[in-house]
Amino acid sequence: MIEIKNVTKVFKTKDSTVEALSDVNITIPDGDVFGIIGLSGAGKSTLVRCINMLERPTSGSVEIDGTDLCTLSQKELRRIRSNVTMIFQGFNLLSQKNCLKNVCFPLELSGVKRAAARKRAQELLELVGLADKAKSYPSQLSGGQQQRVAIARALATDPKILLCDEATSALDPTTTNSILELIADINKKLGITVVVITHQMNVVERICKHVAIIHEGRVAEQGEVTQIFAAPSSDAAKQLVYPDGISGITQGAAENEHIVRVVFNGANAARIPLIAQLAVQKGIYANIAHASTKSIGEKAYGSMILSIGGGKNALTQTLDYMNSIPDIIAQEVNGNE
Amino acid sequence: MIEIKNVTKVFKTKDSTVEALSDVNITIPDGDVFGIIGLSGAGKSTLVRCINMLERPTSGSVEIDGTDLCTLSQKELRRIRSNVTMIFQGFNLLSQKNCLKNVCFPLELSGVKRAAARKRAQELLELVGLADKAKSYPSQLSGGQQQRVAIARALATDPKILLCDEATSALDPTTTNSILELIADINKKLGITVVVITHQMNVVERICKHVAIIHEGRVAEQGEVTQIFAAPSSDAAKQLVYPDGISGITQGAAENEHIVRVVFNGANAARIPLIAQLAVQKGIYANIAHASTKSIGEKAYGSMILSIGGGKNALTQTLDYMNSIPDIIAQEVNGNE
Amino acid sequence: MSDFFSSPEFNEAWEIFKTQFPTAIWETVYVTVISTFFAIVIGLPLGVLLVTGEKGGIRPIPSPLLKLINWVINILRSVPFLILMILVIPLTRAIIGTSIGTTACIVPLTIAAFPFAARLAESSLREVSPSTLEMAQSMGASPFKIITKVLIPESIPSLISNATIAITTVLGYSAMSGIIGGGGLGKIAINYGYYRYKYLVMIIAVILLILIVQLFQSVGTLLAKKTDKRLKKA
Amino acid sequence: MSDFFSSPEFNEAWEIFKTQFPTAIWETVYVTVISTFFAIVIGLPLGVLLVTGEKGGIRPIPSPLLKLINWVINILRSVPFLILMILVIPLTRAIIGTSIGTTACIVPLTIAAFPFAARLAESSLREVSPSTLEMAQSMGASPFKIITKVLIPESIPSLISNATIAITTVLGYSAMSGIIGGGGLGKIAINYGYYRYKYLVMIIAVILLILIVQLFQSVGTLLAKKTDKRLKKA
Amino acid sequence: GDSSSSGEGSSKGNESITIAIPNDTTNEARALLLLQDKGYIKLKDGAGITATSLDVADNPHNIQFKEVEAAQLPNVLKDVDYAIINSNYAIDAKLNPVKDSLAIEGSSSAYSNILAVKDGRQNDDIIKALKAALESKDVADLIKEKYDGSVVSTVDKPTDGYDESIDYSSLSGKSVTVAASPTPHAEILAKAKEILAKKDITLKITEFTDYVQPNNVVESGEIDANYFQHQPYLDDFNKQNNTHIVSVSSIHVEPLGLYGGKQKNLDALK
Ligand SMILES: Nc1ncnc2c1ncn2[C@@H]1O[C@H](COP(=O)(O)OP(=O)(O)OP(=O)(O)O)[C@@H](O)[C@H]1O
Ligand SMILES: Nc1ncnc2c1ncn2[C@@H]1O[C@H](COP(=O)(O)OP(=O)(O)OP(=O)(O)O)[C@@H](O)[C@H]1O
Ligand SMILES: [Mg+2]
Ligand SMILES: [Mg+2]
Repeated sequence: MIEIKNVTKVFKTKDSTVEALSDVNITIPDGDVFGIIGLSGAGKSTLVRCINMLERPTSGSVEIDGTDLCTLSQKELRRIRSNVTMIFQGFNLLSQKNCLKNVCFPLELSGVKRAAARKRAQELLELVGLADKAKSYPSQLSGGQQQRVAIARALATDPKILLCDEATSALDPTTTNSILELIADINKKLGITVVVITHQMNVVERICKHVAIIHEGRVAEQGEVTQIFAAPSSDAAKQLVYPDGISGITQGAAENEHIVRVVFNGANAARIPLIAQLAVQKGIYANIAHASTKSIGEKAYGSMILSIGGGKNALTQTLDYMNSIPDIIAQEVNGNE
Repeated sequence: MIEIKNVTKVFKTKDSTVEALSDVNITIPDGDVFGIIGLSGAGKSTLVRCINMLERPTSGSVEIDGTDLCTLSQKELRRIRSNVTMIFQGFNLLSQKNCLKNVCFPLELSGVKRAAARKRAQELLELVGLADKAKSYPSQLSGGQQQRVAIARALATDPKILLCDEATSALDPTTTNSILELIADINKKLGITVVVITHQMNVVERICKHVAIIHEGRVAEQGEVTQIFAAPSSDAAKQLVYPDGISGITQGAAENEHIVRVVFNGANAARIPLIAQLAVQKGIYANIAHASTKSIGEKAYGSMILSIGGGKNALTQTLDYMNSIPDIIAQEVNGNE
Repeated sequence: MSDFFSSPEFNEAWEIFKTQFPTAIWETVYVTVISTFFAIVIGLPLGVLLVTGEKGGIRPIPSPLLKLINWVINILRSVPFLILMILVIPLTRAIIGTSIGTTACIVPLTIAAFPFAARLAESSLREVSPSTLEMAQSMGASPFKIITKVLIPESIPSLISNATIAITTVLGYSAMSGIIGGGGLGKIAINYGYYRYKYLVMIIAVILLILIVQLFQSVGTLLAKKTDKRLKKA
Repeated sequence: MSDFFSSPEFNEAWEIFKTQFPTAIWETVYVTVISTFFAIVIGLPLGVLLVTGEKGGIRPIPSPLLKLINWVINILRSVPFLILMILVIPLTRAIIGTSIGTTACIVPLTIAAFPFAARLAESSLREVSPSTLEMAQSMGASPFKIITKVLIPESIPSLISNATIAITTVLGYSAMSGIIGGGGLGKIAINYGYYRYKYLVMIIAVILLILIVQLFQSVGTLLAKKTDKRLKKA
Repeated sequence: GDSSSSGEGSSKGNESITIAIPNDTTNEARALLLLQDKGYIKLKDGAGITATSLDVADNPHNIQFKEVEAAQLPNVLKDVDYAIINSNYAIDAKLNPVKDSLAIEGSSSAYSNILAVKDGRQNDDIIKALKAALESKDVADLIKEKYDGSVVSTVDKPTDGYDESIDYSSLSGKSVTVAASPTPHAEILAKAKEILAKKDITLKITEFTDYVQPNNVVESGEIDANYFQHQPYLDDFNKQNNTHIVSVSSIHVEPLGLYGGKQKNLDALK
């Protein structure tokens, strides 16, 4: 369990002080996949860097399994760190080592024999689709390839905690998906705790159980992903979930129109024509104002914003109908949000 | 106009040769916003780096307004380059200069007076939301902030051609949107040509007019964004547009079920409950298998994949109905895609 | 102790200290600083040429010219300083008007130090990331602008710490100035310590040299750190 | 010309060349290489300490200790080589068994060169990006592992080119070895060439020195380039 | 460095004896000549004041010569059987040339250190004034007191410091520059400086730690005179370098002595 308690981090520069984190409290249970989202410069990287003490909090404490990291000696800290790996926003590959050796690096640190390390590294490179680049140096790789080497490296030692700082930012959707599957897989099989910073909301929807929204160094909101994505209450969360703003939709809304957010959280709804049934069975015409959904197998993921005519009555019927299906959450969105 | 003709680029390393580009032909008209997408390692960066000769093609030619860049002297090349700016995948900020000076850099190069350069740089920093970071050094910025400085720098000199290599990869959706708006704005006002490499399909949908899909160093497909996104014909394009694969949807499809892709390209459809009307008016139950749409003002953008029961007849009706609305394109998706 | 302070050794050292050291300190600092200055003025551009001029560099120069520069640097680095000092006498005479004395040392010191400075500069400049240079190239910056606005500014911390190494080395060489009738602390240390076994005088001279080096080094290290903006400072 | 080749100067030079140069070349190379080797063996760890030991470094050491190292380096860098040669005579005697001769030069040369090597190493090591070091730290690497697996490997090209600078400088110093009865090309150039006006001998010795420096430099530059994996090679 | 002798050097049965000798032209030759005088070696015919260890023709004691810088000889004495050391260095190193040396050069004036000028300037008034000052009794006394036998004045009839044949008033305010070795030459000149100062003549002393440049700068006219060498060295220099420097006066001699290092007496050379 990772407990971040009252953490504040202040950067002092010559002519200014930046409070990158103010009084942050977050608890991440073991085996969780925890998302951290927020605007650029919100303090996400700083927060995650506090988890492995790359950044020492100005005040507050960070505890892993009850041990306060701030109080540890360098040696004890190293022991803990060897179980916490990080995928850096800037990759941070060793420029003078080829891909294989980059992936071998943490293995060698943890005392794995050379031959075994190479074997494992080669496997990992295959997993991230770079088997043929084993002998290439970072300068000879594309941006996404470098990122995948960094991912392979972070996974090499089967860490207990994996910190991902924009681990898939340089990857195309297909590769992103395969990497996310890989991470989800490891999370399930080995029960490792994963902390994910990302700007891609679909990454959060896809693999995170919990999410915290950081805004100007503070936690604006945290909780289960489905809940927060279905009903973001803070302005910060709304901004992230609806970057185009929901006001456009609500403003044009007629008197008796209501806006409803429907969240599919792996609902077995992939084969049910919800909107069509709503229209035919209840006579309610739902217009899709915004949608980001996908079906994986029989399950549906993502969310939609519907605008529904027909006043209060239609609204209630819609909400009842939607909420009756398991793993679907439907809620009205306040007009002046 | 940028004409890339039969460009091939081979990287030779000690123990392998990588053909990063093979016989690429692309024409980018003046004032266009041209997207380049493809899997990680496909050759996108290499291609864009050929446009400003950071990478010399092994064979083939790159022409800007009829001038073959490969044949130019260093001096002539410099003259052209001063009108072509690039936002690098790795930002490439000057580590010893603060943000303001980083943005001033290209201005000073093009001979703008110090005071004027500073003024312009400060304006640009404000545009990208970093007015308060003018005096900070790159090492004191978050990843996204660094990227925004790089963007401001690229826009500083009002270039004729702007090359963006994953220019918004490190940005949250809100910031991404404001940057995209900025770029779209400049494109419209000043008529500059923009070439955009991105992994975010919604970026392509949002600002690109044309798109080329690069796959293993070759152009798999190119054309108008709406066309290609509506009906990707190459495997590479399909993979990008439907990263989760469309097979999941089509496989489970019943005998008389058809899969239809609907693309909204700024259609005035934001307030029309299409699916509901289809159900009520035509008795066709469309199930949304995949959706990524948004309404901006009255206009709808994005695409949906619908599965429609009721056999051939229902399919034809659906296509007719959808295609009758301007700026909506609907097409059947082949089952074994 | 009181014995020591009234001993003839002490009196003699004190006498030398009073009469010779003020000039010697001044001569040492002045010769070292000026020679290093000229060495950098000549060596830095050469270092730049070595880096930018090579195949695939920012501004490739003809390979024979590059080879020539390399050879000249190597040749000057190979000639023992003593011999160099003598060989450049005609040049010294032409520039300074005389071949003897403290000021005359500036010429051989500069000639001995600039190839060294060039190599140090080369080593610093090579550390600038190729992608940063690429960025500047992509903006149509001329080689000159790339050098003055990117290559040198980006390697300033490393250049400063290498300049510190250079000035200390020049200081060491300047001790040999006695050969052509020059002065300075090094000469005093050698003349009294080496030739006359007056170790007290030598030790004082050496201590002063140490203080000067310490000063140069502290200023250099401080400047190098101050100018380095790459480091995260919490 | 045929005149020249049968002139007594030429005969004499040829005689010296035949009898003395083979040994002298060998002595020069051997003293230079061994001294540089020891200088690096001592200097590199010190350079590492200077970088890793400072406040905020990978493994901070007590500030007085760091200051002490800095002082020792500065002190040794301040003492003119001529004087250093004499001061270390007791040490030389203890290590080599004698204070005179070619082998005996290794001690003062090493002592003069290791502080120089330390500064050069420091300058190279500082160029390793802090975020790379952070990465290693985040993986729980011990300071020792960071040094051996990251800090040094990542700066290998720069270390090699600085080692080349060091070996050339040592070669220059070794010319003074004649003072304590050492041999080598430098001694021949100075003692036979300069002090006995046999300029032909001096020129031959200097040319051989140039060739040796050229060799060291070429090998160094080549190695530095070969080992540098940061450069994009098309 | 370890120039072993030629000649009988092949007799390996003999324990070799190491002798450190100065490595500069004249002192090396003087050392070898001293050994020849004592009958320990024989030099090749014609090897004179420029002899080096390579010129040893006959070496019955299988002597290994270690050529070391003259000033360093006292320091390396412990490492060799014997060393041949200039008296001025010996005395500075707390060796007494009279008591401690096992053999010493006679105070033969062949190696007397001279005041030298460029040919043609011998009769310049200012040079004459300088010469008179150096040949003064004050200087001779200084040498006697200060160097205690390691440096010996070779001036026959010390003057009062001034030359009656010249008009000192015309020299008033002028200066003369002399290149000198630091010790003892520059120290001796310091006394002359005092003497000349009384006539308002400035003596500028430029110290050189080198044996070639002082002649070069006199030849080039940058400096008026020098005082660091003896006649045989000057003759050789003139011959080798085509220079025209002449002696105007011989001032002092520094005899070379043979000192015991590992050996305490001359038995090893018997
Ligand atoms: N200098 C080089 N030496 C060898 N191979 C190279 C070099 N630069 C690029 N490559 C290879 O060329 C291919 C194309 O690289 P490129 O950077 O163009 O990919 P990309 O499409 O931009 O990928 P990404 O989306 O991951 O940035 C990759 O396989 C890469 O490994
Ligand atoms: N070393 C530093 N010195 C000064 N300010 C800093 C430093 N590091 C970070 N900051 C500031 O702290 C704030 C938070 O930075 P952080 O890197 O945590 O942001 P982030 O949420 O990761 O942003 P992004 O999504 O852009 O990566 C930013 O405003 C940044 O400018
Ligand atoms: Mg960040
Ligand atoms: Mg790329």
